[in-house]
Amino acid sequence: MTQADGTMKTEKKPFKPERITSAKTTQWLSNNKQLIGIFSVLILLSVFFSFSTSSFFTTGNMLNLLQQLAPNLIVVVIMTLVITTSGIDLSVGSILSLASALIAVLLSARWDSFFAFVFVLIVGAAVGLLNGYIISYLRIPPFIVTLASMIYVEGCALLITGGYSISISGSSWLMSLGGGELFTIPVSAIIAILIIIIGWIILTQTRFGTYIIGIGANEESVRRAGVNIKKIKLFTYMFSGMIAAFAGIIIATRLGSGSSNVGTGFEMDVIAAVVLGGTSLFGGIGTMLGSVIGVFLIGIINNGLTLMNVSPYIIQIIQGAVLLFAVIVNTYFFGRNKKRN
Amino acid sequence: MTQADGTMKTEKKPFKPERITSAKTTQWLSNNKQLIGIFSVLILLSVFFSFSTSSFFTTGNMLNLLQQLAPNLIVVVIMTLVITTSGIDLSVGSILSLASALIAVLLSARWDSFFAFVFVLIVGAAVGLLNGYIISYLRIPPFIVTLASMIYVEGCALLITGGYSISISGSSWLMSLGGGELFTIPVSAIIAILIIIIGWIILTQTRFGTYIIGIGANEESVRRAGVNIKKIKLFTYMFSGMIAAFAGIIIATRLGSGSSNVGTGFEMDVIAAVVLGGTSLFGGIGTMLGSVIGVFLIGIINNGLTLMNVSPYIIQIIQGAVLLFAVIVNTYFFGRNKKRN
Amino acid sequence: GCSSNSGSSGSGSSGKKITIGLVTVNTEAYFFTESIKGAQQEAKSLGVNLIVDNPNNDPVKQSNDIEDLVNQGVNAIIVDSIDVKGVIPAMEKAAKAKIPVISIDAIVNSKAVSTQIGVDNAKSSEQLGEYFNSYVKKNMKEPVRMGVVGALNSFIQVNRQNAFLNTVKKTPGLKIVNIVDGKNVQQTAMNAAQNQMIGHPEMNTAFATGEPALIGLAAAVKSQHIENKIAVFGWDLSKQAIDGIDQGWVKAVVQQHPEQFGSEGVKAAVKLAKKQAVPKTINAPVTIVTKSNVDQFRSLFK
Amino acid sequence: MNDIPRIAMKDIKISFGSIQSLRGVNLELYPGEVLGLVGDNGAGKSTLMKVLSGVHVPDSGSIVFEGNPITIHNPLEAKKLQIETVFQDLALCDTLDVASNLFLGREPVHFFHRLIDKKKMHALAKEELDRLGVVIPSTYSAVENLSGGQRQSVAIARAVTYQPKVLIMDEPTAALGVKEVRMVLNLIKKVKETGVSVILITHRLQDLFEVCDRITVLYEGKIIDNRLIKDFTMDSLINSITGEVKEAK
Amino acid sequence: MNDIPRIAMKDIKISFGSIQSLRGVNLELYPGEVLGLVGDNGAGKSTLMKVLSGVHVPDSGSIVFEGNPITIHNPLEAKKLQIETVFQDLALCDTLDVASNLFLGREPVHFFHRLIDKKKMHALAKEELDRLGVVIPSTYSAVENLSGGQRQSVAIARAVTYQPKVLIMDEPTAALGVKEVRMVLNLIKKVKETGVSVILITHRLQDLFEVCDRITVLYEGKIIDNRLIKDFTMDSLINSITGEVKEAK
Ligand SMILES: Nc1ncnc2c1ncn2[C@@H]1O[C@H](COP(=O)(O)OP(=O)(O)OP(=O)(O)O)[C@@H](O)[C@H]1O
Ligand SMILES: Nc1ncnc2c1ncn2[C@@H]1O[C@H](COP(=O)(O)OP(=O)(O)OP(=O)(O)O)[C@@H](O)[C@H]1O
Ligand SMILES: [Mg+2]
Ligand SMILES: [Mg+2]
Repeated sequence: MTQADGTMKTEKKPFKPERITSAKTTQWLSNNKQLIGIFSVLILLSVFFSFSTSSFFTTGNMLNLLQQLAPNLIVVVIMTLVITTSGIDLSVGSILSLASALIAVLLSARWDSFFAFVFVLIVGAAVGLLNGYIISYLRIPPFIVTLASMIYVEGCALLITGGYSISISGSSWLMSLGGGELFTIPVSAIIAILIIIIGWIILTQTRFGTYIIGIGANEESVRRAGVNIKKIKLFTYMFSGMIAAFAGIIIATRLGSGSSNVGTGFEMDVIAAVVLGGTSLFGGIGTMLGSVIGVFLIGIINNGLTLMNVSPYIIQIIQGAVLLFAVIVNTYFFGRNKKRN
Repeated sequence: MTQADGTMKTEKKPFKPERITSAKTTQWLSNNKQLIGIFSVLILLSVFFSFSTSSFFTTGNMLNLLQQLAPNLIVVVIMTLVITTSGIDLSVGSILSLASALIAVLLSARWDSFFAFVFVLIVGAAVGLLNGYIISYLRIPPFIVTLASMIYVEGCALLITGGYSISISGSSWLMSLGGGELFTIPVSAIIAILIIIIGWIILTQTRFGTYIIGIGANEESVRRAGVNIKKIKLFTYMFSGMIAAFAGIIIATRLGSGSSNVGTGFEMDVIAAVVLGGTSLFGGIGTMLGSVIGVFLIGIINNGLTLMNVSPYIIQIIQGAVLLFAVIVNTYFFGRNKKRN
Repeated sequence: GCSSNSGSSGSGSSGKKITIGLVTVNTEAYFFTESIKGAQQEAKSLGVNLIVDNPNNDPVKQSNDIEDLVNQGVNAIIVDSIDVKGVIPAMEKAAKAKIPVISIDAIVNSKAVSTQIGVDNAKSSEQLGEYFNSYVKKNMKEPVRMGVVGALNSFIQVNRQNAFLNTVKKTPGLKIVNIVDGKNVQQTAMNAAQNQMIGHPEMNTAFATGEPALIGLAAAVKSQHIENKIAVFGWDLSKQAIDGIDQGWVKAVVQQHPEQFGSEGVKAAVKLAKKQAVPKTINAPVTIVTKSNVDQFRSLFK
Repeated sequence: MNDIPRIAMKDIKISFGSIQSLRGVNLELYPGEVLGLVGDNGAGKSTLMKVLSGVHVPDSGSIVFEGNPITIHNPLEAKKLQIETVFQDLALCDTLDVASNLFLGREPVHFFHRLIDKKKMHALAKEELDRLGVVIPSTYSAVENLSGGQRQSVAIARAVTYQPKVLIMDEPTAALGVKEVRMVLNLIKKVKETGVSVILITHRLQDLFEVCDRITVLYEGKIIDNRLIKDFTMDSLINSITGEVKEAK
Repeated sequence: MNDIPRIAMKDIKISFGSIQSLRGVNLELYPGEVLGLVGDNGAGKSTLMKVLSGVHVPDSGSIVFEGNPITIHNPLEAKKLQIETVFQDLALCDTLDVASNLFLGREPVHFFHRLIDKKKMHALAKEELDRLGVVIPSTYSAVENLSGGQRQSVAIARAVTYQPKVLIMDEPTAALGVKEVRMVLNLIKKVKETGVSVILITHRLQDLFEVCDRITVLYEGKIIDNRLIKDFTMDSLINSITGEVKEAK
């Protein structure tokens, strides 16, 4: 117990310098192994489909795919944030349905496009806010809270449509959200890309994102660091509701109709994409890029198999098998933590 | 650094003995606060429905409820185990569909009831085994694995039924699984109760159950204790598949028909019951009794509201709201960890 | 705009075998399965390619499937719409690419549709309603208490439900005890129907809007042992429904001829692809199946 | 000791279910003082400190901060009072990198205060860790991959760099090597000189004699001894901790 | 020291991503010997012990156990060789109760070996903990509610009751009170007498001089010193650990 007062330590150990240098790139690579894995699988599948069917790798089909996947791409961004906090939002599908129904009803009632648009977003945000409040302030598990929301929101959509689909007419700027194009690129796809970039920035470059990851890793630690974790969770779920409503508007304007069941199963598609992309359902690890690739992977499997004219009776079997194959390749060949057995 | 060699310690501190005594009952109560909460909610709702509608609290309705919920009660037992390991099994609904379709097809093909029964269970177990293998040996997240299984198993069900619903006839013992009664009590309910008891014993009284909880709490710790965690997970998912198939047979024999979509949404019902009951989706905490109460809670909400003649257009809204109310009462008023703010 | 090239190149290749796309609703219900079968048989006999897509009840996926077919450059597309309004933009894309669209079953009001082949669900349901009214007049003295098992997530079935209910209103003293949502799943429909029967022991008639609802309703009737006090009406035959007709408690079932949708659809599609004229609407008949004519359907459900 | 205490906790009680962890604790801490808090395992030391840092809200009792009665409802309020804590369980976020953990809750920002200035953050983190003499493979590694001692060093560095008025260290040296322990002790001496009050919880009794002004002994949720360091010898301290000094007091 | 070593590890190498944690380590352990393993934070001590207890599979290198070359693929195989470990992170299951953690993997059973004999398990657990002098509120409490020292005591009790041939203790006394540390040291002496080989990792150097026969010093993933305890003084040990003794060796 004599020795050294610390400040002179770093100089004293010259003989293994590479252990101390901050290996940023290597770190990134090893953190993102999974990302490389799933990206390789995506490329693999794309190449396979390109060879199997000539119509796959055409500009037309690619743009088409972009437009089809735009709502998923938009919602996957916020879902990635939600899941990174170790939460989940099962209500996005219903909110999407409700939004599509509501915008149709409002436009039929001759509301101004802008007000209708804003109102629907507010309704989505309100549902999300309620979710967030119950989850963060009353501390009830997100799964059960958003499941309950999913049920009652779907009920609301059913109530306002009466089970029918309601057509949307008019060709305002609102309609171009779903169906419009800008230099042949679907407007919805452009919006999706913008939202993805914003989401990526939030997750990786802002305090909000850091706290989201931290909450997923160890909520109590973030709380002890003096962060208002309740507010962060509240906002995350609120945004989730709002963005789901936005996606609902896009789908409604694309279909030219609102109905209470357009969002059925949507939440599962999105959650699957997030998990496939490498974000952990247990929180603390989130990758925006992975989620985006996840959406494309699932989308391409559907699109490619359809273009290949696989019989509808076996298409699901192949979809499931390909998905399984994709994750196995991804995790097994580009796997993490090989030290354990 | 002089003092005491430990063995004489307990005697040396007489002045606060109540801190050392093993407070088993208090411990149980504080561990099961949540259970008491959800049970109170169940009673509350039952009382409410009894007063609102005379047909609710009748033997007929209660037996009816038991029979309706039997498949859920059966599957919730294994789902509780799966979720306690911090896993999830999304494929139970599809396996249930497949089993219902398969038993119908086999019986139509004049297979012996017993062999058909066993064969279907084996198919279910095989799907579960594959899930378990990929999850535990290839270490791929259960969510995505069982999601893929859900898709391809549903595809298989579709393929073998060709989309038709296939009627089951004959009045062998097999048919009594779904529709039979023993002293006015539905056979399926008796089976469910047996399985619940077995499940409870496994979870709380056996090594297997302890390891399941341990895996959920800290998989690595259980592994370091020398337990073959892969085998445990493998078996858990295998049983999950098998039991789902069993529930499928019960549903098919009750409906008198097998079809590829009877299990749609079933997995969510079951998972919701488990979570509602107080089992954590993050694993390590599992309560069989809670899950059973969860099934009844969800079932009673549906049953009671229908008996009360709630319009189908708003029934979902009320269902969602009641569910939300139930968890809020449960967690907030019987909440854990009041020390935190 | 982007897909016009591939579309025209597809229809221009007259030397190649004609390819027709069929986008159905799902492959789980008898109705759609039969229509696919009819289409496949017709395609075989006419020597054309048939691509079948299954959007599995998802209207968004259905639109995507249609767009995918447009991209593939098929010669004609047959659609059984899930959302009769939501499907229009995708159909318009097809029309823009000069691909004829044949709408079967559900009626789509759009210029993009070249030919409509269908059953008017509302009209057929009204027919069943009239049958119900006359049945009640003849056979039932006690006040009519009716339970409905529907599928609110299906537009077509909501349509049938409302048309039926509108028609049976004419029966004096009729009261709807309740409408329950079977969600197009047999097991759900059965539980809902059972709850309904327990809640309303006075219920003496029931209406189911589709195949899963009717099968679930039938199972519920059997498990509650009320075969001798209930009269069941509904849509879409099944083995259970035929058994019920034989036992006398199922009174009438609307049966469509879905295989005709398929075969007529393919016929029209091939003609349109060859630029031949096809009538704007082709009607497919329905049959109200009762004890008197059930024998001719028995062979379908063995 | 100075005039008014920086912190005075009065009759703090807290229980978890059937377990009474604190059974009426009074504790005073003066500016520029290093207080050693010792006691057996399970005596309630960590619980008491969690009350002070806002992690637990006590069942009863009051806290006076620089003469003003206050209540600390959550960790943020404690931070606002400049009470910083090195928790026994470290309270790190495993999947975040070293720099993010170090600056959790007060990340340097740029771009209209919207984005984290990552470059600056990592540079500052490296500087801070170097200054404390902590060797860490990289400020970009996730803390879950660090060794036990490295993790503890990160937690210490975090608390210190906040420039606290009150610094609570709950067994900060448990996993540390010889040199690192030295560094922590020197650090305590240094911050004490700037007027910081320090509460040091440790089972390494010899360290207490080196840095503490006063020692408080907790025993089964009660304070049973509280004297200036000069009134203790190693042996009398051990006797006090093990609860055998009651008569001597 | 006896004839053949109980364990001989040869040229063990392991790296995680870009970090080389062990860069060729040779280690021998004889029956009835207490070996002190020391080194700076992050030197690789825990990693080396994880290799020995089957947690990590090394990238290269070999292990000889009582003369037979073996490979340890997983913790179960290590347990079969009667290698027991107190891990630095304790490896407890937070939501399981104390008794279940203590007997994890070898619960006493009854009823045709199907059910856990809970009564017996809790009684045995109480006995075992009492014997070691550990005070725990109840064997029914979940370990997540225990204090740091109580948790560590449970982990120690677990490893010891297995009657190992090799007992690895990775900083077992880090969170322990004075008395408990004493208890652990006495325990080590006791098991040593029965022929158990012990590897003790600790930063409390004075403890080493009390119980160890030999000390091995790890520095940045390599062994840089390995001598009998009598060849060390406190100062020379510190010099060795901090890597300043290379010339003296
Ligand atoms: N959240 C909790 N729930 C239940 N009991 C708790 C909780 N936190 C602490 N305890 C109990 O309170 C008592 C005091 O714990 P505390 O962690 O304060 O001890 P400590 O003095 O810090 O001990 P150590 O030196 O081992 O860290 C222990 O018996 C512990 O089991
Ligand atoms: N799973 C892992 N992934 C990446 N790096 C790791 C991993 N485990 C250990 N390391 C690194 O290996 C080095 C040695 O770690 P180890 O835990 O063996 O140190 P130690 O000697 O036990 O230190 P301490 O005294 O602080 O416990 C450290 O630099 C650590 O960051
Ligand atoms: Mg403590
Ligand atoms: Mg270590």
